Amino acid sequence: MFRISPTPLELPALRAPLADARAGALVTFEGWVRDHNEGQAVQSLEYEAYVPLAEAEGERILAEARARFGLLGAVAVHRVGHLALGDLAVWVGVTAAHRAAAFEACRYIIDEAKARLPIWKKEHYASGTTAWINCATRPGPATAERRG
Amino acid sequence: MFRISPTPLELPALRAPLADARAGALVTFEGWVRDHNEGQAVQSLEYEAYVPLAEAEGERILAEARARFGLLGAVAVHRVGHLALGDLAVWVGVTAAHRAAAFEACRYIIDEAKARLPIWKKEHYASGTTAWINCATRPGPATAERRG
Amino acid sequence: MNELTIEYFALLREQRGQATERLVTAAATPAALYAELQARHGFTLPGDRVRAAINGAFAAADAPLRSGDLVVFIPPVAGG
Amino acid sequence: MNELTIEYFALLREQRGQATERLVTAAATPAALYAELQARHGFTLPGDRVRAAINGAFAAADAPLRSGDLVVFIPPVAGG
Repeated sequence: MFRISPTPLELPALRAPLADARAGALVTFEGWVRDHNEGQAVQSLEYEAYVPLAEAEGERILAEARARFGLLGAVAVHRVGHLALGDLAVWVGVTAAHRAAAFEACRYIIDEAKARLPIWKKEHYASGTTAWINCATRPGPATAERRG
Repeated sequence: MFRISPTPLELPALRAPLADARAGALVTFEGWVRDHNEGQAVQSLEYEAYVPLAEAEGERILAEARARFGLLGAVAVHRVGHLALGDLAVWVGVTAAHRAAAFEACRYIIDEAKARLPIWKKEHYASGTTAWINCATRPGPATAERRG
Repeated sequence: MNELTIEYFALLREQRGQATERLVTAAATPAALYAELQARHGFTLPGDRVRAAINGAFAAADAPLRSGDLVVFIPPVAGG
Repeated sequence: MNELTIEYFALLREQRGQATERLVTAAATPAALYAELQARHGFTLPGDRVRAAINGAFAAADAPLRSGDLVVFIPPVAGG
């Protein structure tokens, strides 16, 4: 189950569908808004998504992980909107009988999600400037070249 | 922070010390009591620990992980006592600026913990028999050779 | 001529100043359409850094456009 | 002769029928002590599958034992 959420992510609700007596391992990844990136002080982040395509591509990634790693369950949710430091931006949880598959699948899902989903991140810096990550083409005071 | 806990693990309390504005990634591992092992139906599990040595060795594992992967935080807690299906037996959570370190460190900690901590597991089977995992030396009705 | 709907996100939305528009154009592929829009609106992203989606699915830069299509240009994603 | 305290866990505790005992013994190393206890109590685990801890720290099988030591034998752990 992959979703884009405009509202804060609630951990108990995210975990609930993963309960499974056959599962011996749950591995989760949480992406948090951190206070720095590439040496600049970050004050907040905006995430924007092309929702129908992000959700379809997200479901494809989960299906790939299920087929490849023999998972029991897989859930991923990505926030959109304006997030503060420490906020939960993305959550991935996978269950499997054994931990090796759960670790590998969780890593696969977040790596593919970061590379493939049409979700964009705008950083707001302490300096007052902003930048869409990976979208700058000419260095300048408000659009310095950045890689996320 | 490594602990052995005779009481049920509470997720919000486990996560609380990991909050850190410098962290971009939290990876957690949960070990759950599952309903089967090596083809036998499991009804419950007992965990027993030599607590002072388990806690000292657990702290050593966390210190190794911190030094090796450049973590921001690391917490691990292992239950002891009689656990039911679905119960949380072990929780590991690590934070780092970036996800690669968090995934690798979380995996390192649980792999080392399973191999090194003086914590033993007794499985109670649907058939009414029990076995201390990895302690059987002669196959028999109540102590069939098992590897966890 | 194709009558298309275009949606913009992120940097493209900000540079266009709006999130959606309708357009009648001779552009027959996403690549041609992006070149036309880039010239008109001054998009800073070069065409080779922008992917296209047609009607909710990723599409090749030289895929055919048809009247009624919804076209979205995908700026580079955040990655890492 | 050493006067030792021994704690048992898991399978050893069950086979011994108690969790702790005090013992005066000529055994000068964990290996010799385990052999003595195995013969007396019928432990099924061979000595080479049991690690030793002395006073809360892992110790070699041929480490010296001293009066007052707390000795724990560590059955194989659950692993996987």
